[in-house]
Parts: sequence; C-alpha cells; structure tokens
Amino acid sequence: MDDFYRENILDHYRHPHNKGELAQPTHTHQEDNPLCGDVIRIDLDVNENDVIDQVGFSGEGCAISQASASMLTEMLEGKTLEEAKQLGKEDILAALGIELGPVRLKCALLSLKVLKGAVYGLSSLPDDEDEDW
Amino acid sequence: MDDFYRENILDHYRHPHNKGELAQPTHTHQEDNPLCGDVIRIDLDVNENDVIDQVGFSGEGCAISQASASMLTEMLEGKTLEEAKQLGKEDILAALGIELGPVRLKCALLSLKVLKGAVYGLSSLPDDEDEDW
Amino acid sequence: MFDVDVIRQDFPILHQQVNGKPLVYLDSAASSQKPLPVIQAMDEYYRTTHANVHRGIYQLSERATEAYENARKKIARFINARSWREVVFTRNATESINLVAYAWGRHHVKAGDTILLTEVEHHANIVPWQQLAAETGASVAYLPVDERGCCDMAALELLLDNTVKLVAFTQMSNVLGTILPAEEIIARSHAAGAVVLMDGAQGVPHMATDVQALDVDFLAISGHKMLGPTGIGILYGKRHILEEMPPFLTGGEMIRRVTKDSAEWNDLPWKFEAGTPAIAEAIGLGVAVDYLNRLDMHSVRQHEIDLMSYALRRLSQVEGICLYGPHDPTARGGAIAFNLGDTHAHDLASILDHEGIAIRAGHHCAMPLHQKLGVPATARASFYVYNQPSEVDRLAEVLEMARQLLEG
Amino acid sequence: MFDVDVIRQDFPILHQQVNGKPLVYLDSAASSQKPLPVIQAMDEYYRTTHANVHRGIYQLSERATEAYENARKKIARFINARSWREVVFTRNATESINLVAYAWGRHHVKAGDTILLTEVEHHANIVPWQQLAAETGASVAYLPVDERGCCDMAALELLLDNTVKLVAFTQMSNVLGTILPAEEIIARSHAAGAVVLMDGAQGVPHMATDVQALDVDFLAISGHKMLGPTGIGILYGKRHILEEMPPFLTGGEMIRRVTKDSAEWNDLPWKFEAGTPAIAEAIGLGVAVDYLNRLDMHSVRQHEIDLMSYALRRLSQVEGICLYGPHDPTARGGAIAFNLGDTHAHDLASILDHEGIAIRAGHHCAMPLHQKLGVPATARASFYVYNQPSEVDRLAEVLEMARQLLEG
Ligand SMILES: Cc1ncc(COP(=O)(O)O)c(C=O)c1O
Ligand SMILES: Cc1ncc(COP(=O)(O)O)c(C=O)c1O
Repeated sequence: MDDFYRENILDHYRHPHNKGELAQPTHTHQEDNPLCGDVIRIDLDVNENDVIDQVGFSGEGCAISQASASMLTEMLEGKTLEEAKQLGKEDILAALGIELGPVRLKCALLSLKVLKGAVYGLSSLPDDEDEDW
Repeated sequence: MDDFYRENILDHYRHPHNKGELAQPTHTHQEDNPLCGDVIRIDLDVNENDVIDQVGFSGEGCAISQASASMLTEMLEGKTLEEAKQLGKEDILAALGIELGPVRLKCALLSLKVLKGAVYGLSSLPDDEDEDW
Repeated sequence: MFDVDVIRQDFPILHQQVNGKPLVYLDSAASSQKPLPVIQAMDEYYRTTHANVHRGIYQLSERATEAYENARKKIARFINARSWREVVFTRNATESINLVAYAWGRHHVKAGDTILLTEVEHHANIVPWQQLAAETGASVAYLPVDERGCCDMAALELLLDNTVKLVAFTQMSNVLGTILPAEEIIARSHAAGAVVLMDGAQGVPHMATDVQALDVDFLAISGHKMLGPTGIGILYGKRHILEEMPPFLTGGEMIRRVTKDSAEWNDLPWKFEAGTPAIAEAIGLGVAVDYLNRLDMHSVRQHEIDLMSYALRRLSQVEGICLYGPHDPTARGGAIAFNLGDTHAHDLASILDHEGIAIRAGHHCAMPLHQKLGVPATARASFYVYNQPSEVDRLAEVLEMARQLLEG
Repeated sequence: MFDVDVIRQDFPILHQQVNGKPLVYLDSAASSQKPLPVIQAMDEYYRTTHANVHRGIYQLSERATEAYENARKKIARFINARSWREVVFTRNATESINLVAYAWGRHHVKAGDTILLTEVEHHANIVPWQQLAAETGASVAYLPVDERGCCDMAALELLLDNTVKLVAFTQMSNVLGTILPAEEIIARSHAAGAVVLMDGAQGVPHMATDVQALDVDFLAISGHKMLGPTGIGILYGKRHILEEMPPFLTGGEMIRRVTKDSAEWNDLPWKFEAGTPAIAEAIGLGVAVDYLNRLDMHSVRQHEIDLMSYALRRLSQVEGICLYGPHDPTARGGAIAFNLGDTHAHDLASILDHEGIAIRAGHHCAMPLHQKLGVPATARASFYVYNQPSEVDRLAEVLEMARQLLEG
C-alpha cells in the first residue's frame, strides 16, 4: 500500500507548490474533467524574453490531479514558452512514478492539457495525439 | 426420405380434392402467408340447415399448404357450420401425419385460418389461441 | 438454502487475485458477474445450436428459435407479464428507454406537454427525455428528492398537472440505493392521466418485480446487471400500448410484407425487433433468470438487506466517512455511496483497487443528483448474491488505511 | 494454407448428425457459424475479465475496456478505416442503417429529396428509408437491376439528379449473390453530390473491403455473418460526417456532462454508443476478425469462387433446376438461389432438412426483388470458409431425389 501513492505524490498533494492565482497573468487557462469534477486553472507570467517568470495553479480535485499540477508548475519555473510546449505526457508520468489506468490518466494529465491551452491559446491547440492505434 | 412426405400428402398435393372456385358461395375467404407466398381461398355453399353442401378451395403454394387444404375440404363435406367451427390444429396435423417445425406449421394451418375467416366472418373471429405459455 | 459460499463457486471470476490480494468485487450496480450456467449455456449454444431464428426450415434454426423464444417466456414470467408478447429484446435498459422515447414519445408528446422525472435518475432516464422535449417543444420537470433520495410526495401531487404525459422514474437509485415508492408513483400518475415508465435497471435484479401488481406501462431492464450477458436488455410494455405504437428500428424480422412503396408490420413483440437479434444473449439471460428463480428473489432481497445492515454499521465506524442514502436497510437496495473526508472518490478507488477491491467512483451517470448532493463525485460499493460480510470488512479496513495515508 | 479440413476442426457445431445424417450447413448468408477461438474468447472474458467499461478505476474494468477498445481497433484495421473513431458498435447491420436513417437522415433529408436504392436490397436497406421518406416528404427510388442482379448503370446516370441526397446499396445481393460495382456507384453518386451508404452485411464477411479505397461514407456490417457472435454490428462512418451528426440513442456513456436542462456529447465513437455496450460480443468479433485475417480474405474469396464454380456446374445438372444470379463465379459471392420446377422452395427446404441439409427458403427479406423475379420464394444455399465440394454434391443428390418425390 505504502508503495502505491508514493511519498512525493502525497507531499505535493498535501503541500502543493505554486498554488494560487496570479494577479495579472499574461497567460491563463482553465479546464475541468466532468467525469470526476476535477478543475485546474493555470496562470503564467511570461516576460519579454518569453521566459516564464511566475506560475500559479488553482482548482480542486483528486490527489493525482492536484499533485501532478503541483509537479508541473515546478517544471515550468524558469522555462521559456517554447520549452513549456515541449513538456509531454511522459514528463508528468515520470514525475508521478506510478502506474495509472486510463481514467486516472485523465486526472494526471488534466494540468498538462490546461497548460497547453494556456501557452497555445485554444484556437491553435495542436491535435490531441492520443490517437495511437 | 420416403417416410417423410408420406404418400397421402403427395397424393393430395398431386391430386387435390375440391380444387376450384364455387360460382355463388354463401361463405368465402382468402388469406396469404407473405413469408412464402402461399395463397388459399375457400368457398362454401351452406344450405338453409346450416349444412355445408359444397366446398372448393383455390390458390397456390407449397405441398404442405395445398395438401392440407385439400384434406380440410374433405373433412368439411356434409358438416354443419357449427361442426366446421370445431375443427382445429390437431385435426389438420393428424391428417398430415408428419412433424412440422414452426415455419411449416404456418403452411399447414393456413387453410384452417382461411376456413375460420369464412365461417366466422373477420369481425367476429375468435382470438388466436396460439398464445400458449 | 441461500448459501453464499456455494453461490460463489458458480462465479469463476471471483476466484482471482488482484495485485496479490483476493478480488473483492463491489461493483455489481455497474455490471454483475455471470454464473457458470449462464456462461456455459451460451458456449453450448454456439457449439451445438446456432442459426438465424424465425425463418429457417431446418432443425438448427428451429432449435435456436425455440431457445430464443423460450428465454422470452422465462423473462415474461419473471416480471409476471400477462403475455410473452409484452417482452421486447433490446441491447440494454438505455435502448429500452430510447425505444419508448422515439416510438411512443414522438407520437404522444407535444409542445406544452411535460415529462416528469425525478432528481435521482440515471442519465439513461434523463437524456432521451431532454431530447424528446427539445424536438417536440415539451418540457422536462423533476420531482424533488431529499438528500437520501426520498421523493417529495406532496410535490408529486402538485407537479402532476394535466400537462404531464409521461412519468419516468427509477425503481431504485443507482447511487443512493433508495427504493422509490413505485406503486404510489404509478397510481398517482395514472390518476393524473399520465403514462408511466419505470427504469428497472437497478430494481429488477435485486427485488421481485410484478408488472401487473405495479400496473406499470413500461419497464426497462438491463440483462448484464442481473447475472446475464452483455448486449441484451428488455423493454416490457403493456400490450395495448405496444400494439398502437409505430415501430422503432425497421428492417428484416419486424415486417410481414414489403413492397417498393410500403411495409406492413409483424406481430408483437417482433415488430420491435429489427434484424438478427442477440440470440445467444437472450438465451443466456433466460438462464440467468432461472438461476435467480432458483435462489428465489425474496432470498436475494433478504441477503442484500442483511449485507446492507452490516455494511451500514461497519462502514459508519470509519472515521470521517459520509454515507449517503437511507439509514434503514429495508428502504434501500444493495448500493451504497460514500465519501471520506475531503478525499476525492477517485483516490479512494485507486487505493482500494491496489488492495484488490473493485468499487466505482465518479458521478455514476447521475450528474444532476450529484449537483443536488453538492459533490462532484462519490465512491460507491454495491452488492449482489455473491457478496459476503467479510468483503465489507475488507472495504472498511482499507478505507481506514486510505484515510491515514491521504490525510497524512 | 487454406485447408477446409483443418478449418472445420475449429467449428464444433458442424460435427453433428441431423436425422441420422451428417449436418450440411448451407445457410451462412443468414448467419455464419463460430470458430472455437471466438467462442472461447467470450467464455474466457466472462470467467476472468468482465466488468463495465470506460469509467471503472479498477483492474477488471481497465482490462475489459482495453479488450473492448482493442476489438474496435482490429475492426477498423480490417476495413482500413482512417481511425478507430470511425467505428461504432451497434447490434447488427440493421441497427447501423437505422442509426444513419435517424441521426443523419432526419437532419439532411427534406421534402422533395430522393433516396436512391437498388432493386436487390434487403429489407434492412429499404424499410428505414421508406420510413424516413414518409416522415420527411422525401421519396424513395430504385435503381433497376436485371434478373441476374446486375445494375443498369445507364439508369444510374439518369436517376442521379440533384434531388438525390443519399444512395444506399448492398455490396452483395443476399439472394442472387451478385457483387455490385461498388466503386463505380460510389464515385458516380459522389459526383452527383449524394452521400453513400453501403450495406456490407453480405460483402464484408466474404471479400476484402477497404473503406478508404472505396471512399464510401457509411458502411453497415453484421458481426454474426462474419464468424462473430450475435448481438454485435458495426457502423463505419467518415469522421467528419459522424462529427457533425447529432447522437441517436442517448443516455450514459455517450455524454460528457449532463445538467437538468442539457447535455454535452462525448467524443467519437462513444457519442453513438449509449448505455453499457455489448462488451463480450465486441471482443468476440475482434477475435473473428483475427481468424479471418489469419485465413486471409483473399484466400477466403478464392475459396468461395472455387466452391461456387463447382456449385454452378454441379447444380445445373439437376433436372428442372433454375439457378438465379450471375453465371460467372467471380461476379458473385457465395450465395446461390434456385428453384426446382414448380416445387415450392419450402418443400425443398423441408426435404433437404430431413436429409441433414440446412438451406434457407422464402423471400430472404428481399420481397421487392422476388416480385421482380416473379416468384414468391426461392431456395438459397450459401457457403463460407468451412464448406466443401462434397456438400455441394450432397445438396445436388438430395435435390434430385426431391424432384422425383414431389413430381411423382
Ligand atoms: C444484404 C443484407 N443486409 C442486411 C442484413 C441484415 O443483417 P442483420 O439481420 O444482421 O441486421 C442482411 C442479413 O440478412 C443482409 O443479407
Ligand atoms: C438506474 C439505471 N438506469 C439505467 C442504467 C443503464 O443501463 P445500461 O447501461 O445497461 O443501459 C443504469 C446502469 O448503470 C442504471 O443504474
């Protein structure tokens, strides 16, 4: 049991990093997962060099969605927008370090989806590549 | 094989009894079975004593429907209308003397259905008692 | 007679380990497991009997037809229908409800009419009516329930005005477990001139259901929730109502005659069964009904009342737990929703799964009810004939561990 | 590679006696038999894996979901769909066609429009369009065929005026065996601005079918005719068309979100799969597709051409026989209709059954075609991967006996 929700997940869940809204974000986006009611919003403050100065997430939901949002915001600190776009599924899963079924995967990846919405803007969002055969 | 379509069925099929239409029947009725295209018409001449003086059947279809129609008309000769109403499924099946599956049963019983239509008139037809549980 | 140890021997799926722990299956409200006689009957059917039904003039087809129609008769008797002609095979309860919404609804519901539902309904008994309302200009109203799922019967009286054409309600809540007062709802709805559909997806598998005693007009059932296979459901409808309804799906089997310009419908119930039916599945469901009859539906119900009494007691000892639904085990079926402190139900489900315990977490296809309860999700454990008190104990123990783990 | 003796070992049902004679099953056009891998996969599923799909956060449900969705992918590849999202599970080909008639038809077909069919269609591809026409004020027209089922392509050009919104035709006649010129019909229909539905119930089980090469908009398939179980069918639809269609059946599974007043649909293909799907059946159909792939669809086709060549030759020796459909075995699939003198097809079927031979007799759900042929009924023998020349011989022999018996 103890090896399942690993300490780092529980740490991030109990003490989330970068939790909170930014006053005047340059980029912001929010989505929810109606299946479980998880809601995540991410605010970014991107400076003139396209570097993420500040990041904040808010919302509520399960330990997995909250912990992965917290982990994701940590990864974003100091990255350029271009680098943020490169972040993918694998990065989140590596950070979580546990195996997840398809339903929980959606919890884990919600914050990534929100991030993409924030950095691309909804209209230019690249296609979900979740279509592997 | 020879024991299946018994001689009496084949006889009635090849040489049907009472085949033909009556000129001025007192009772007449026709039905078809769309599943196979069998059509049977039965004409009756019933006298003032309610006795069937003459009977004729016409139509076309499979050996079973034609033979059973021929057998049925034989049974009708000289019967009263009341007696004709008493004729049932068992009488036809006994006359045919072979086992039939549900589809062929419909062929076998078409002429009986037509007879009921003729003697009762469509509006006062008793309910199909084919509803056994 | 009702011996869970013996019953469990008939369910091979239960005897497996998940993550090295024995499987505890507590999700029968989503779908039940299948006993060997059901599995074997279908296997046997394909090995010895399969052919298309109804039109074949050869023995395989005649045997297949007889088995298929015989299954219909078993089900008709199980719900005490007047005639097997009142039993239509569908894919699931959802299709049964849609059949009524399309074939009955499109012809009887008009602009200004009301379709009355309750606040505990499953999406299957909400969305088809929303669609019907959107197409016809009718409106959908909801009978309020309290937080335990009990209907406000005074409100029912008020809501049942003369615009109400149809009342559609669930026999048993799939979330709260609440058993609705079916007889009273049906009688009052009829008195107000409404037709009544009962969603029996949860009720029929768990309690004896008599359509004649209830006098219900339509009843929707899922086979897979009552020990039967997937891919088969039932729509019961009163004969005179089914008779005057136009067909829903059209094609082969449901016609008597077709020309280039027109078609003439077959007799009931085939008028509503277009195309090759789910033959093996109907046969499997017939055997499931045999199995339930052998257990006896009153014993099934008593077993679940006993198990629920125990569960209510044992689970309420878990610190921080919030149990939904009626306190009285005789007022509810074998499903119980809960939350644990601020922990999300998804986390509970993951942790329970890690310990081999299968429950469901989420909105259970009842989002409006969860909006009412004010929570986005609940965890739900649900029982059936093969569940036993020791499984409730396992659930409670792991919930206690989960609390400690997550609350830290 | 393609060894019928070996294949027959996989079909336990074939190894039985009927009336003391070995069963000769010649009714695969009505429904095919199932090989052991298909039967066993479903049995295994219920014994080890069953749970409701898509929402479950536990291993049984995750395994069931994976198996179910994996079956979809196999089928998508089998017909060369661009994406598994274009593959919707239904009950049978009939439901697939009805889905299009309701969800696409009700929104695209208007008064004055034409739905163009052919004269060889099965009722499943006639009646739903008659109903749509009756509701919308559109009309149904029929592309004429000759007595061998070959389409009058000049007439097609004339019929394809700008009122034609939909062309629906069968890939292969279930009576005459005729293979229709699908590519040409589709291309010309598209050129005329019509959407095209192909009824693949008979074609897909018997010949390699590539939806991208054909460029067909909708394809309807029955699982039970292609070695799969009952209770499962397929609707293929081009993604952009499915995307813009409203849903058909509504309820759980097919929604993303529901409030008391409204609902939001799920992604493709689940938008069209309301309620608990036919899970075991989808898995069984996936295994049937594996089996066909292993045999190789080109070999399946060649086998049937060989068998049909032999059948055409052998059966034409029966005195008084009238064989329907194309003379060229490469122009037809493995179904052959016939009549014997004035003998009714029902009598033939009864006599054949008495000798253990299962054929079909009647109008084969194609009454308009029979009206065209001028006969109320035909007898039909149909072949599949497990049939062999010796069975054709048996058929011919018993037909000769029947002739003598009935003609006396
Ligand atoms: C050409 C054709 N279309 C449609 C169907 C209907 O198939 P199903 O009964 O599986 O829906 C059939 C089956 O007989 C057929 O032969
Ligand atoms: C109350 C209720 N109604 C309807 C349904 C739908 O059943 P199915 O998915 O078998 O159509 C369910 C199943 O979850 C249910 O619990």
